[in-house]
Amino acid sequence: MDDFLQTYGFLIATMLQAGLLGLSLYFPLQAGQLSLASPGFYAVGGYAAAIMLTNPAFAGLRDTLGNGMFPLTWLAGAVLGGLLGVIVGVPALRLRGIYLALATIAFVEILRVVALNLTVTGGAVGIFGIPQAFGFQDRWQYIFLFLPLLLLTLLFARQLERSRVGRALRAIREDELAADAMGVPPTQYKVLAFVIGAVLAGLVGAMSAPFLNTWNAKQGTFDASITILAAVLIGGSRNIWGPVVGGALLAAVPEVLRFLADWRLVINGLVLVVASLYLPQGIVGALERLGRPRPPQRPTSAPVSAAEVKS
Amino acid sequence: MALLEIENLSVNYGAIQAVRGLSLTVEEGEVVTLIGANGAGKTTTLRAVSRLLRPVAGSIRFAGRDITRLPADEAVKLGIAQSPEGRQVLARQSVQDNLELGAYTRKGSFRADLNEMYERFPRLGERRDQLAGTLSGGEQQMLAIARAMMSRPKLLLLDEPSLGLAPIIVREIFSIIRELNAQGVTILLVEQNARLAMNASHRTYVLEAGQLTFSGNSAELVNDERVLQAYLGG
Amino acid sequence: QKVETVTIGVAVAQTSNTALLGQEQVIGARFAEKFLNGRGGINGTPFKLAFQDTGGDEAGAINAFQNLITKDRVVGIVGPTLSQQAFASDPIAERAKVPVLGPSNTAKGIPQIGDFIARVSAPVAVVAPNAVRQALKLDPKIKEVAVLYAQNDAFSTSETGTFQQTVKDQGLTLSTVQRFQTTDTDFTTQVQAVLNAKVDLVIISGLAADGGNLVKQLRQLGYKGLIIGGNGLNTSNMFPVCQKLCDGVIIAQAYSPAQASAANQVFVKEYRAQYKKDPPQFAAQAYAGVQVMVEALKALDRKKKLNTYDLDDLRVALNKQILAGKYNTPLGTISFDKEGELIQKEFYVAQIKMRDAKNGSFVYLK
Amino acid sequence: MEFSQFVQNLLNGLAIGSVYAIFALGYTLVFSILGIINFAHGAVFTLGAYFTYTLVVGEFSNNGLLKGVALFPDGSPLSGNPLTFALATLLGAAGAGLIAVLIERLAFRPMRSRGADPLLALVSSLGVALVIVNLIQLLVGAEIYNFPSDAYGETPPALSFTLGGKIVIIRTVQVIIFAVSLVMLAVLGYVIGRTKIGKALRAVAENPTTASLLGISVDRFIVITFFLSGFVGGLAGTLVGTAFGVAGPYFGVTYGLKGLAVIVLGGLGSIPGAVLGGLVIGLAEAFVPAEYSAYKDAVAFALLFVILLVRPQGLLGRAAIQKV
Amino acid sequence: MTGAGMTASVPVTTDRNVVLEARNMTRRFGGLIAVNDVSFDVREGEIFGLIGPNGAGKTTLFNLMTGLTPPSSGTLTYRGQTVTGLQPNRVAALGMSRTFQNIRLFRGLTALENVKIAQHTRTRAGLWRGVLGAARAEEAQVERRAWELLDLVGMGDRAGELAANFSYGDQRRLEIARALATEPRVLLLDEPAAGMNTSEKGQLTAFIREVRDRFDLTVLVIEHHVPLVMNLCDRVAVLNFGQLIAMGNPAEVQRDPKVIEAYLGGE
Ligand SMILES: Nc1ncnc2c1ncn2[C@@H]1O[C@H](COP(=O)(O)OP(=O)(O)OP(=O)(O)O)[C@@H](O)[C@H]1O
Ligand SMILES: Nc1ncnc2c1ncn2[C@@H]1O[C@H](COP(=O)(O)OP(=O)(O)OP(=O)(O)O)[C@@H](O)[C@H]1O
Ligand SMILES: CC(C)C[C@H](N)C(=O)O
Ligand SMILES: [Mg+2]
Ligand SMILES: [Mg+2]
Repeated sequence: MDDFLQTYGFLIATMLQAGLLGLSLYFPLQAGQLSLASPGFYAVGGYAAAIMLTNPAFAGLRDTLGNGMFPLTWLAGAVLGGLLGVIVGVPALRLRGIYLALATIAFVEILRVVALNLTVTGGAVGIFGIPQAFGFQDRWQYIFLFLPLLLLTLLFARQLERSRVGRALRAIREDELAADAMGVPPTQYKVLAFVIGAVLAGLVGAMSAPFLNTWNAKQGTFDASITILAAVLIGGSRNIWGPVVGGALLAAVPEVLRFLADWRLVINGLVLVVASLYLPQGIVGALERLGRPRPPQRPTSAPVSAAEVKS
Repeated sequence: MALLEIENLSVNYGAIQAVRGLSLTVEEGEVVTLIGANGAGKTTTLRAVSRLLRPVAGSIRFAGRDITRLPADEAVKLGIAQSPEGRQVLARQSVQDNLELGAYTRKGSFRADLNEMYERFPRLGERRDQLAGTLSGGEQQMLAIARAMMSRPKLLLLDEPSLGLAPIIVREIFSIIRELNAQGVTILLVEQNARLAMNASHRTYVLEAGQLTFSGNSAELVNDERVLQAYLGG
Repeated sequence: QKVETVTIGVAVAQTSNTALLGQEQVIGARFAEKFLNGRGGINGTPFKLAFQDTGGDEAGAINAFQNLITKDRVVGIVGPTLSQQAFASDPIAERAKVPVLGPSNTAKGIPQIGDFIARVSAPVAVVAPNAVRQALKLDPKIKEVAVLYAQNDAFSTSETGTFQQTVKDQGLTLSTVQRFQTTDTDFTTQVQAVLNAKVDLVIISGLAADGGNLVKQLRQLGYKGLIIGGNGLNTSNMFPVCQKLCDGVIIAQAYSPAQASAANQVFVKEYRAQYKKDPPQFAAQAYAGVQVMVEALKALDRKKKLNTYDLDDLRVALNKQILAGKYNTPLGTISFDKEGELIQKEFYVAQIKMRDAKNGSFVYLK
Repeated sequence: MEFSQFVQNLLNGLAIGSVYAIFALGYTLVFSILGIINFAHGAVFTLGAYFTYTLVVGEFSNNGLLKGVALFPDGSPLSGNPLTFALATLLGAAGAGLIAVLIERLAFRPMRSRGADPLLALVSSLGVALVIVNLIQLLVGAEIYNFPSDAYGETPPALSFTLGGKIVIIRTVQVIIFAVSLVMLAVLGYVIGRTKIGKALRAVAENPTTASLLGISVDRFIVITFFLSGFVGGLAGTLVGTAFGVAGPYFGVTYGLKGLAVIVLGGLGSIPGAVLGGLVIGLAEAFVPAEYSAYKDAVAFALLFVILLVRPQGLLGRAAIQKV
Repeated sequence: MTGAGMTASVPVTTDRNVVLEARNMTRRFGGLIAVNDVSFDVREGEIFGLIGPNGAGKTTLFNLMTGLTPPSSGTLTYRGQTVTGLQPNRVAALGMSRTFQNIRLFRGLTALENVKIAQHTRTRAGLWRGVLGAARAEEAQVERRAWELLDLVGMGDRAGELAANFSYGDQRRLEIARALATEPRVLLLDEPAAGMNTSEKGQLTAFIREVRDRFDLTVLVIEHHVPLVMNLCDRVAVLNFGQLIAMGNPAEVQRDPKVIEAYLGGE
């Protein structure tokens, strides 16, 4: 068991982390917004944490807070992510589909180049020697951070979906114009969904900096954007479990295929092709189809409408 | 010989059986009406004939040839054209491009037909360069019908052609139906405006919940109690 | 658990963009396995290499290390390819108390990651200045210098710092500094700036493809002066890119096939026999990494049979032994300071000489 | 800025831009018909270059499974002369075209018939790209290959002229790339804009079901599109390869992001848009002053961001039609 | 928006019963004037018909009134409040709701959800109250109303079906239910009877009256089916080429030669 955790603990934590990033993309997607900005917020969150945990400027704070520093970095990551989310989201969300996707990728790229050029971010080398959260010794211990966060996020997402706000997001996804005409203000909710995703990604980034020991500009790139999107689609983009399953799976496949040595990435590619061909609604979508959806139940207390008029 | 023979046709959408064991024929040179309540399966039937939907059972024969498994574009080449429900104009193309695409399967010039359409529907003529997607609903409907006619089909399928049209244009449509028929075009017509349609057709089929309930001579059915009640508003 | 067969881990980039460099390392390590086992392995017992692909990113390196440490149960690890990866994965080995030898990590701060981390790759600060000194020897009139570097590459940015410092130290003028990306292909803008600055020395820090293109475009567009290439250009992989135009590029070396030691001469001979070309630096360093591990193991084994060790103890002992020893490798005689930093005597400067469009060699300068 | 510098920047921008443009042409073609981003385009582009290389050189070195295999023991009949090189390039492009068709068959068509989310095509094409890139690496290694330097015969490597006493230079290869991308633009533009085929293609692009209802064979047009896209991409791969070397299996993939930026900036699905977008981004990069060159990529993307905010459908893209 | 002179040319109504006042509403598309200087009043509780040839500008006028298309000039006031310039969702919140000629349901959602969503402006729960489950009562209310409305249009037993799977005529009914869910005071129906057969059209007439009475609505309806219009509407306005060419009670309008020529067609 110990060996298992030693070998695969990092992978499992990475899978959880990927699931979280998938969810960060899922929130805007619920409102039909194809935003690929998550790696940008993730990178920013990570930098915030890495800087707070290594930069001499924060030495005093670190000494005072001890392990309390870590939650503070999370807060910083989340807040920074959220702020940037508003700044980018408000103008960008006038765009649609691939155009929005590209605008958000542009944002990720701009951030990357800026990070390469700043000194606080350590330039291209990045920041290394990041202290371990709560004195964690092994990678698998990060499961203690990512798993609760994932569960909380799932709970949040589920509750959101069942709420008035969740309905509004879905309406916008289905038909923005009709949603508007039915009283749902699209801009406001699109920005909200976008910012929720940004906060989550920033938070995950802040947790990930110690997890990876080092942080650099390669953490937020176009490739990451595409990988996360692929994870969401493979998992299923219509159900909160989709991004989680997809993220976990895509993180795991190349590792599980290690025994194939040189062929592993070829096969990894084939897995992607086959999965997208045979699971057009994603894995969770396919599972959902097995169990037929429960027809909605009439509220029991409802007084049967007296004047039932057949049109 | 019947131009169109549908035998035992069943079409499903996933678990929903939209058409069940439907058989009908349309003779060459006939106008046939298909009526039925919302959701009866009329559109589904037409889409199956156009080969947009794959039946789960039954067969469709056109001019003696089995077309049950033919791709949709091949069906057009054989001479089947449809003015579909929801109009389906190509929104980003101009009115003229839509019409020209209607004649896609034809060889040789179709200028004359184009001009004819513009004469029949002057509104389309005025708007020939407008993107079809910005036309009003009724204008789009005219375009869809005109586009279907552009291929000079042997069999014309019209799915609720009068939908969204002003009375004056509805009248035009029905006179076109008569004219085309006089020129030998066979027409299968789905209409909610049942009285008009039946008056313009030879025979009528009545569809209910995916099944044929009865059929007969239009002139007779127009006075049939059951039809009067259900479809002609008493 | 006692150690039955001794396995040494090799974690380098066998896929991704970085594979271009990793491939040479794989060859070097494989070669060491075959060659050293052919000569009796560890005092008569053959050792095994376990390869784990790191890809080009941090997570890949961590996964590779974890696999080597727990699944392959290696005694030590040679890897990873990039310094950036090392910053992520070396702490893993450090905490697991597994000795690591960086075969190509040249950035500042690598051995300082921990007690178990050492490297056989000399840091840029040591290697790079040699090239500038050599260039001045070739052309004492050099005054104006242009420096170009790949700003998205960690190693190139740290190398360029050294180069720029050296330029200043040598009393030269740094006329222009130009940046590019390793993924760039068109360098007209940078070349233009260089040409406008009328420099007589150009120093490039980048990787093979971009560096090669830069050299090519500099020459094509009319630059006539000397060119120095950094560590990333130190591979024959650059030849197909700039072809004949590679001619004359000066590259500081941590390794030379001409190095006179017996260890190297045997290595070169065997390598040539198998691959029909001189071993490149990255292959030589990977070879040296494996060799150092093997020799340290031999020394341990002589004191106490390896199969009597617990794996954990062996790793700790091995680390001590690595740092204590002196090794006759193809890189010359090397040893480590107490932090694990490489102590290497000889460095070289070579100039590229192209025989034809595809084939060339590094000609070592005195 | 001095005039000569301005001209030089302009030339540089056009040169960089035409590389982006030539990459983007095939990319946008598939998008315009299927509305999907084909991430495998970069890989097909790479393959074009490798195919041509195989035809003119016929052997690979050290690191792959194909080491030591010599296709032409006596030297390739297609090497050593610009004409045969051109032929090899066309054959290589055709090969890439066929691969593109194969990709459509295996990775896109089944998805279409299952009514999958079009975004999913992105995943499947990503998978294809992964397969191709890693297969290339397995077969011929990660090393850099280059075409014989006499591919274009005795042309000088660079052209130069003086302007106001200053020398302005441009590499010959880039002039060739620029010219070829304009020719491709003209041909594709003509076919799509002016012919019956083009009209049918546009119909397929807009609504395949309706197109088939008009008698247009959707599948056939999609195959044609993929072939064209692969052909154009493969051709571009060889051309860019002659300019910069075939820098390993990832050679084409690295253009993916810029290519995407280019087609979005130009307006998705617009053929002239792809060229215009390429040139605009190329020029933007070229005009970044040398001291800010570190921010070059950021400038290009910032420009993209800003232009999209002003014109949400890209430069030459057409706004979505929303008739209520 | 409107020049003072233009508004001044139309007498401001003093009729207390007027809910909607359209003044000089105009909309151009390039060179085309789709709606041309249209002014009219709609009175509380009436069923107001809007007819005219295809392309006359009826749908465009609805779009102007509900904020989906900004007018080139002119204003609309609803109970004294200016509506033009507001976003569609604000207009909906004010109490004007509509159906679409080209049906625009939330196709991928169930009938029930379609109707629940439309209650957005009548409910309050924000992000946190929703996520923390603190809006139970409100949710229960939303649910109940949704079922009532589905029952009202006879779809109570199909609540869980996706809107996309409904046939054309059924989708129209669902759209009406959805529009009603916004609790409008003014309901705008764009060709509600399209796709229904003659007897269904008859039922629809009764249904519209019924909802008007039950929910105290003012109804504007665009329709080409003349018998329905004549039967249903209290007053009818006729548009042609964007201009108002006639207005009055159905019988008058039907006799108007301009209307016969442009729209009804003579025998
Ligand atoms: N895309 C679809 N998916 C699932 N079910 C569908 C789909 N299209 C139609 N149906 C169902 O199939 C049945 C037949 O529909 P069809 O559209 O053929 O009816 P119709 O007779 O044309 O009705 P209408 O007069 O309303 O147009 C209906 O019950 C409908 O709900
Ligand atoms: N976005 C647009 N661009 C150009 N023209 C438009 C646009 N929207 C509408 N039009 C034109 O404006 C005119 C009015 O259209 P509208 O949809 O209001 O007509 P309508 O009266 O509702 O007709 P129908 O009865 O056919 O639905 C039409 O001729 C239409 O072509
Ligand atoms: C392979 C080398 C170019 C790697 C480089 N020396 C580094 O430390 O990252
Ligand atoms: Mg129908
Ligand atoms: Mg209308």
